[in-house]
Amino acid sequence: MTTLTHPKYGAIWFTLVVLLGISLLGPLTGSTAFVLLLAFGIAVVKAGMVAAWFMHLAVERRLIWFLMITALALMAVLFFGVAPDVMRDQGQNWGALAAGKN
Amino acid sequence: MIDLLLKNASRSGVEIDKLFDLITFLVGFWFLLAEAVLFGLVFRFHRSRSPRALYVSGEEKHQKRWIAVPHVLVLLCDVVIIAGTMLVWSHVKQQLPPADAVVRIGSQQWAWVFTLPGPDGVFDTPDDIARVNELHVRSGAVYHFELTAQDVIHCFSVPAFRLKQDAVPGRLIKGWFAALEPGRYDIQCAEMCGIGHGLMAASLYVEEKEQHARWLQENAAPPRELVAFRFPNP
Amino acid sequence: MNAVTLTPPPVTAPAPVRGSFWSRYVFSTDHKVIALQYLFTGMAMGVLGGLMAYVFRMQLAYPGESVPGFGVVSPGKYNSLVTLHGTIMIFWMAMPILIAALGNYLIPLMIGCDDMVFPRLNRLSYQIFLLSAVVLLASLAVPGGGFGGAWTAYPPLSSRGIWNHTPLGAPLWLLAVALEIVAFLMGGINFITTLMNSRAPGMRMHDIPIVVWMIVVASVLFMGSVGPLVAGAVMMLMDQVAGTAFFDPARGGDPLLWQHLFWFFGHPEVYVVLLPALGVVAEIITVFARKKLFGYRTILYTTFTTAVLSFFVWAHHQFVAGIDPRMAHIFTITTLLISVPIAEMIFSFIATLYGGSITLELPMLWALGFLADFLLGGVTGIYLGSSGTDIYLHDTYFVLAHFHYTFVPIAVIAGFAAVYHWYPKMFGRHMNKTLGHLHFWGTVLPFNGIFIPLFLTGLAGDHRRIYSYALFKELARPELQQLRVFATICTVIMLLFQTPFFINFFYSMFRGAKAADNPWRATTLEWATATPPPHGNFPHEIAVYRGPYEYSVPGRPVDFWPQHEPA
Amino acid sequence: MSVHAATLDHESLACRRCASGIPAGRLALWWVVTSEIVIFGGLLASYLLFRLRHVSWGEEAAHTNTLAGATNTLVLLTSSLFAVLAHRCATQGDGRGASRFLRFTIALGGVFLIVKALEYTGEIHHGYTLLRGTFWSFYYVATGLHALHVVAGMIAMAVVSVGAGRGRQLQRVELVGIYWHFVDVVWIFLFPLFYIAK
Repeated sequence: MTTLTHPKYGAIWFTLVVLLGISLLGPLTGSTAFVLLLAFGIAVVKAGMVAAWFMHLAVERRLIWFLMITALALMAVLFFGVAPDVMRDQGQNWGALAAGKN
Repeated sequence: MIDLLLKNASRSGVEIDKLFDLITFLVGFWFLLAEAVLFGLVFRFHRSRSPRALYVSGEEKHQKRWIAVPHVLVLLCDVVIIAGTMLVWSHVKQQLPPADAVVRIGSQQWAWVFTLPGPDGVFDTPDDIARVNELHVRSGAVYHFELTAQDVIHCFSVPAFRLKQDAVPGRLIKGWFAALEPGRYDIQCAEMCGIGHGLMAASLYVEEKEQHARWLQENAAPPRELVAFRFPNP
Repeated sequence: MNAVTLTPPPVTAPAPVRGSFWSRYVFSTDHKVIALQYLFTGMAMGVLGGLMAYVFRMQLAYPGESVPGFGVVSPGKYNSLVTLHGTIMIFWMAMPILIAALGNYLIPLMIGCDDMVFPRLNRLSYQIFLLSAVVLLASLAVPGGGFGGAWTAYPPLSSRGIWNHTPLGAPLWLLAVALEIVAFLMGGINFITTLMNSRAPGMRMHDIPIVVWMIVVASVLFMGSVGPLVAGAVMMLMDQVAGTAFFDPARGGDPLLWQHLFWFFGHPEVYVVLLPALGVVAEIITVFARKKLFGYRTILYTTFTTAVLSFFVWAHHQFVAGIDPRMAHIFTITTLLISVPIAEMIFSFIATLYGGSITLELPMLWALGFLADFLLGGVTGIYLGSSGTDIYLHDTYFVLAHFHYTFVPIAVIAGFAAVYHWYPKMFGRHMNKTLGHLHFWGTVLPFNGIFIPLFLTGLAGDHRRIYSYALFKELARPELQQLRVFATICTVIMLLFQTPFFINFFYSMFRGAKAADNPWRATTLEWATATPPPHGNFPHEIAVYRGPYEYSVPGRPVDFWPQHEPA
Repeated sequence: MSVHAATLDHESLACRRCASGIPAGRLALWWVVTSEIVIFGGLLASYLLFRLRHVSWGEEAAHTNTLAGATNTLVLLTSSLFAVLAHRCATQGDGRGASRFLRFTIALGGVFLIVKALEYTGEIHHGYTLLRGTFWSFYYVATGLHALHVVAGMIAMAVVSVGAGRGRQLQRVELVGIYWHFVDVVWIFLFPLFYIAK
């Protein structure tokens, strides 16, 4: 086991809970775009904090960071490769037929 | 080259055959070269002719050249092929030339239903002609097709036309073809669609103008048993 | 050149074998035993897949007639035979032999270690793999018969029993594939961790034998690409057994989603099996040409490039599948670009032969056979990666012949090359050369005899997965039928010529000539220990002083310089 | 040979070496996390594609229980805190403390599952079942797959906490913690995807 200085986990937890609270307050503003931005922005920040401090990615070898980023990048590749077909109802020379319920 | 095995019969097929020949020329060269070098080296450097091997790391500049030069040449060939294929693809699948007629193609387990608008040229009128596993078109005319499937994925393929397009349930896919000369051609299903996949054969009849007009007139009334086929509305 | 070991490696007597049969061969955690378990399972499944090919090739050559040893092939049975043939050959033959068996056997030995880092996890992955094979075979025996929706399992056909008519076979098939994926994920994690952590002292990045690199890169590729397919398989399973509609457009799903998820895995999967095969060939040609590998770094970097690029090409399987036609351009470009690193790698292999001193021992024959045949498989891929020609060739026998020209060299020819090369190490005995030559020529010649005619029938418009061409006038022509019959006869010949191999394999295990510790005079670490290596592999900790391919170094008394020999 | 064979399982040469600088267990666990990222990534990418295509799913999503989702987020965040505190105990050699914190984590995992069960019950009761539409199929499959990971994590932690309580295999506390945090991170994304975006 490598030597590891432990950050103040309680404070990190408290920040996470506050962030959760803020993301819940979002819908009160009534603006959908703002709610989404807030919710997903906070999710990214929270996930980043959990990864960095609880999973100790912040002090882990760079290699592991690279690994995580690569996996996420692959998912981005998948998403954007599939989007022209699955995310749309219309495209060049094709269109979706009216389907059943949703 | 494909013509030797199955004669091309459509306008877009001409381009595809040319592209095929281009690729054959380029990759054929590399293939023959690589095989010749491979067998040549095995022969030349067999232990009986070359009792002691050389020490070559392949890491030095003048050695890497033997890989780097073919590397660039392969890339060049790729660029030529990419340019050719983009051109062909955009002609065949992207830009539809102005239509002379439209045909709706429905597919289901395990039959094709082709609907022609009839003599009036308008769909959803009583003179629409629906035919199972039988498509009649006019030679030389540009046909647009609207392709869909009722149940599972099928694939509309006319080998002699070099034409292939999957029919996907839930979506309407458009494409085009234009026959070059009269005759009868096979239509096949090219996507596994269940136990009757091998039975999904249909015929494409290409007719001269007058003959086709006569056929349209004679068949303008839809056969009774086909009324039940529901073509999903776009 | 047998039994000449000029530099005797430090070897102790083979360890006395202890424990019962079960603990030694069935529940062993020894990586070599697990490797052999994978090898035998893979070979057994390979035979099964080959026999399936025999049945449906007979049906195609003599449609409707009773196939000797099987009976009449109905359309449903035909579909399930081709589906299972494809699934078995990829997942239960190529992967276990090339990745699991070779990876397990070679990685710890070649990096100078005593075992995998997680030996019990290793055993568990084999057991899950075995279970998956059992589930797969069980799927053939359930009411309704085995799944027949092709190995790509496109929905909605495969997602609903009312369409595929195999309400039990399809979910079991999917479950078997999922279990197999789990086994290989666990095995892959083990391989990667072992290579990253447990290399012998002194073994730097560029001292790792190419085959180990290739197997590990393949494992990483597998891990990175298979996730979406697992997610897709969960959705598909829900569609099949719970009635959800992820892939059913009539109720809000999208069938193209599965195709994307499948091929996002499916294309890297090609490289997952190709890379280890190329690694095997790299090892063998260096040994039998007595040459250093030409451009080790070039090969390594092209491997990485290929691996990365392979994530960007998947939709070339879907050019005519109803995807947006604009996407085809992007995927054509990426697909054709991947030909550059692969060509470079093959050129490097061929260049390795230059200036060599080549002996055509059996492993070398297979390795050269791989290069010669794989070239044709490689170049025909260009026609299919190019969207314009793919319109015509998609799903024809041209495609089939193309990927058999890649997969047969990969899984069969390179697989046999590996078996012939490492057999002395595995069992301590040599295989019989006469039978070996019989097997080689009896495999490689009929193999070309099968698939060259199929290239032609494909160009003539033959589509895959059609159980009889009687209904298609253009395809029922007698000259095409003759080609099909010829291909079928060659299939039967190729299958029959596997008998000498099995006789040779099992006979030599007990009666073959005893092998020395380093019979091929090779440099890599697996030859530096006893033959066969005992549990624990090396008598004492081994260190590495140089790269893996130091053959014919000027000024040395012998033409090989093992990695572990101090300068 | 006999030297190795006797000690092969835990003291093998393979496990004593550490060329990458990361202990084998943790390294392997990161690879597990990588493979899980692509599994959940594939599922969530599919969901996102459908969600962006079908505007109407917003109305369906309005029927998920935000309160239950938020409670569960809080529960998982807190459980992650306990998991990391267990890790701290383990690095200080306090096996019993680590074991205690792991038991708290397991308990919170249990709370998570109970809230989940109540939530499912309420939704099914109101007719929002698996087969109501593809949104609900995604909802149940994604949260169900996540819940399976929670269960797996709880089982793993139970095994580890027993060992840790006896002062054995303390490095496993960190490993099971990393896995648990990953499960937490997945939930952090599931929460806005299914409960907030309406």
